Amino acid sequence: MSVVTLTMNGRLISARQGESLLQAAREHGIEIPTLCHLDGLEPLGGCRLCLVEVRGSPRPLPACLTQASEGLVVETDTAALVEYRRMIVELLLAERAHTCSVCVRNGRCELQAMAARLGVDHVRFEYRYRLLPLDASHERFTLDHNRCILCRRCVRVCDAVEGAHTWDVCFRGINGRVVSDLDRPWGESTSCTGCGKCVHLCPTGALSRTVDVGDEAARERASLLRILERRAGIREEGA
Amino acid sequence: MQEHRETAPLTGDPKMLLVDRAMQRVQCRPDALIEVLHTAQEAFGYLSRELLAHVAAVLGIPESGVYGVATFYHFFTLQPPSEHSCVVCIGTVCHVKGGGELKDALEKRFGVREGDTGCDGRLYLGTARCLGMCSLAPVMVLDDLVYGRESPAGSVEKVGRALEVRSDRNGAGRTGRSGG
Amino acid sequence: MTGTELAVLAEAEDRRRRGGEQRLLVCCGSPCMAAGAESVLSALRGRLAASGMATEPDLVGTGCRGPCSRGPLLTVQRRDETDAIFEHATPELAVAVVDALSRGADLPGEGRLPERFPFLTCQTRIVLANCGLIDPDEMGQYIGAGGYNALARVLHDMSPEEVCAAVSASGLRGRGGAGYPTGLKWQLVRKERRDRRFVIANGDEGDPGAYMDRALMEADPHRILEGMAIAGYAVGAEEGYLYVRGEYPLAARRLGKAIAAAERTGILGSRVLDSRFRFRIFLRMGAGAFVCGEETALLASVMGHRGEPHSRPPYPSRQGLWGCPTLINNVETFANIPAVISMGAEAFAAVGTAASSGTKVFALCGELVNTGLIEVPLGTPLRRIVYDIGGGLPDGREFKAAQTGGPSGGCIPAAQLDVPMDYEALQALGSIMGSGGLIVMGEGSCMVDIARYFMGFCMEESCGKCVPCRAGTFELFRMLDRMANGIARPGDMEDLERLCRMVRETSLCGLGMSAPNPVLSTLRWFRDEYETHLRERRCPAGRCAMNGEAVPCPS
Amino acid sequence: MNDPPPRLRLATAWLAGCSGCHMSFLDLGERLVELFSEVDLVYGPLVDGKAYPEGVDVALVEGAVATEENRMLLEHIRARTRLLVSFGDCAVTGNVTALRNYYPTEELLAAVYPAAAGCTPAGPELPALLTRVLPLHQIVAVDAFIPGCPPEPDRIWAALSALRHGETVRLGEEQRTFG
Repeated sequence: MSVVTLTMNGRLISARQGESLLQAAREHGIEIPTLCHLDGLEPLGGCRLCLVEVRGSPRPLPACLTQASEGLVVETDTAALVEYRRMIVELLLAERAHTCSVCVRNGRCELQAMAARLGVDHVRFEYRYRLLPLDASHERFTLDHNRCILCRRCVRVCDAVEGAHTWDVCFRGINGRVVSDLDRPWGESTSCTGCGKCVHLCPTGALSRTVDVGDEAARERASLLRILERRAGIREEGA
Repeated sequence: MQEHRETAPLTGDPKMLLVDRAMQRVQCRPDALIEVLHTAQEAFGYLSRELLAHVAAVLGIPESGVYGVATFYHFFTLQPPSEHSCVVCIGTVCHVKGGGELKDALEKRFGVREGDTGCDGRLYLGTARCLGMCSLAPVMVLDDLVYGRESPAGSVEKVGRALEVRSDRNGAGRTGRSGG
Repeated sequence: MTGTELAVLAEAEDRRRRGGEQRLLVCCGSPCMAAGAESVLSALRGRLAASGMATEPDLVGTGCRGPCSRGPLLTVQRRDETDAIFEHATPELAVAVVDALSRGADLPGEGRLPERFPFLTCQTRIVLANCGLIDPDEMGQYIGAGGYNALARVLHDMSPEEVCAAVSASGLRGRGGAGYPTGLKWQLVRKERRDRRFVIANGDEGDPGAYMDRALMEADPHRILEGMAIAGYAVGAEEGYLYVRGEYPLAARRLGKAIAAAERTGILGSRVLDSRFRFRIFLRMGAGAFVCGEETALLASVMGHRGEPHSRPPYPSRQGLWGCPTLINNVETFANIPAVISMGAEAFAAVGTAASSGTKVFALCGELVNTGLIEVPLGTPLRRIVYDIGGGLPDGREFKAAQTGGPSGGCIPAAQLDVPMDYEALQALGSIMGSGGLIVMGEGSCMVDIARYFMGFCMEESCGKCVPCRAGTFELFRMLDRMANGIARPGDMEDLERLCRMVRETSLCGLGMSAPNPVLSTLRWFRDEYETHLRERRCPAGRCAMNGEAVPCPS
Repeated sequence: MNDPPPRLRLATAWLAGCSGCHMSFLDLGERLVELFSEVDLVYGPLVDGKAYPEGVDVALVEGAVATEENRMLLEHIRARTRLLVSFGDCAVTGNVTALRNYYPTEELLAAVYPAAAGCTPAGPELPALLTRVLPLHQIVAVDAFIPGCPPEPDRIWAALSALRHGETVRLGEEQRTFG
């Protein structure tokens, strides 16, 4: 496998040909924020938090979808990028009802942590205040659309890893939401295997276990992440 | 079993033949989903869950994928068409000339929200961004007939009159949609 | 069909046309149809049948003739005489015309467009050469007008490389809006090492107030097919997809007929014009999604998915339909191709300006005396379009701004009326050429209202895949809505500009990237109008209601 | 000898919230002794005093703005205070208090109070509800934010320490989470 050298934040770093800037950065201890990406899932480029500046490109590029190549000059934390990321997280917080104090994921939520990390201590936009349904029809899991950021991790893991494709996105734009089957209640889905992969990967409180099973859930999640890691390896070799 | 039950009521429907034929014509290729949905909606007037389930099964597409496509495009509707349909234009010119007031008056009088069906499902009230009839602003299209330079009171009266008559959709001599 | 047969057919058609003394053309473009062209056509047909003329004139239902605000249009062509064009034609007029022709009398004088009507005479028609002059459903008429000659020439006399080179040399640029050099795009697809390649014609025109592509597809469908076939030959593709906007059923019907006719006669199919080139075209209907005009979203839609774009690179020229190299051009771009070949690259490049060669079709709308479809050389000054062709604003009203590029474009103020309409000049003014919508506005138009209108459009059309476009356009719309309702907060101007920059820089596809353009461009030229809305709670143009509640009610 | 520096005038206020932020403030414990060795608490639910005084240096305002009275008090505070701090999630985001924004006010009143007519509290002595509950910064300019439901004492201490020394409040990553 050929190795390329590029410059990131003024540092010369090496990366494998074909790997993403996001991975290359991570391997060198440079954390680029993201809410939609997970190694092992098809990159989406939807949350736009991982945008980086690449010399020669007229606009920032998503690190999850940009391949490392020889001689790239990349900046991951310019003032402009920091401000864009802040605004993106603020837009997400204003879009749906992310009231952390009454959320099942309070304290373990990726959106909450991202807001703190990016210095979002208040939201400059008006909150939208639109109540969305909550689907508690599944015997073990709950889907609360009010907490969803449409990162589509659930859609991707269900399709590519579990092979069930229970989830997809319906409608569009600001009205988009995830949907199971033909918008049947989740509990009545004919395609769902009940594997819970979507729940493990949900960054927020949108998908949750109705009953907390503590250690068991942690073990399951760790094992799923190992599967994804192997998948990422296979994808990369294939690239 | 479940899927069988859902598709069963449709298999005897002659309209379903049109859809099945459309799917055969494209050798059940999943990439022809949008064409198939066009045919299905033309045949049935709307896309019911049963219809979508059947299309998903035949084309081999996950149901959520079919639902995602059917709801993405404006042309497809998942609701049965109501007896009367009233579309108020809110394009730039109509907006300025009071299209919004027409809509508000109709919403208030008939207890139906824009984009929804009311009056026991007999009236659909919609808006359009521009019907291309700006010289007639504000424009209302009631059951495919265009009414230009409409007032809130006039629109309420016309819709009210339409609702009084329990029209037989097929029997009514309807003129073609003008403009648009 | 061989090239020779094509020539024979063309000659026969030409002879037939010459043989007839007169032709009667009724414009059957969508606006004229809405205005009653159908009844004019049937009145003509009935009267002609009853008249018993020795040589009955050719009666042709054509595509768009151009001056749509004057429709329905009836054109009388007589040998050795200039065309007589009747505006707002009626069945009564049709009867009078036929009677005059059968008696050899003078045509009615009433209701005729002036003989040298600047709206028509100030144009340079290359793409629209046949529009309004032939029956789009009759392939023979297209061939009679020289159609498919370019394809025949390309197949028999030119190598694919030579075709690409000719398109490059012509300086033709994409007519969909961005103005990417067409020849370069073709070469990119050509040099990909893959067996299977595709050609897609983008007919998903969606800007409100723009209908160039519809008119073209309705009026001269074969020209687009010819352009696609030439492109297929040049880039090495055997399959083409023609994606038509769902709102254009008439265009789709005519294109479908055209494809069938071309396949029947061997102009398309496994041996195109008896050569070894194989090319088929498939029609795909959109279903109402503006974002599908974006090329990667278009790809998704052609493959039957939600019309969601994906990040570029990889560009479609490398990974398009089913992962194969794919050439995507606008239908107007394809319609230019036969002209590039038949005029020759050099002659084509001589039209327009050095950097923007050829012509551009515009849908001229708004507050003008004459509105409709026009084609002018690129680089034509806006003033000439507004005042010479459009006849200026009615009732001597003042020109305030021209909007180009629809929801992705911007407004050009009166001070810039002399701007040459080419890609770079418009971009320098903060607008874009776009697909060709050109809306002229007078003093009564409010720029905040216009910005809000287009932002609302983008918000409704955003696919929702990326956050900046999904939530950003929604937030921008709310800010503009507050301004228009007189309840904006003091910081809203700064927030508006900051968010505009963010959405422009971070969105995934062209829709989001360009959604802030109408705001930024109106802010640039009409900042004082925003200030007045904000600080004085007043709309200078008197359009905005300014009646919002201080604390918006939850809906 | 120089005059001792003037003592910092601190106020706290309680709008629409549960008073949990004030409880958390009291949980500063012994640090309160240190605080009040150089700071005067001039207004708030923790001290006696009816009117909000002039010339306040720092005000910690808990709770969202839900009523006309909340709004008037907030504007009153803003006009008399140098540094206004949104204190806790309700003040910063609207939080639980703002959950009513998802429903029409009348429906909520009818659901919460007995459904029988006349039982919904009303009268001139009751402050009118705003149609929407809003965070402070959507009504007045806010100088610093202390998120948290409630903010832990350490956060409050970090913020107060900065304010006491005339510095900008910069909470660390762990100290600025919502919830």
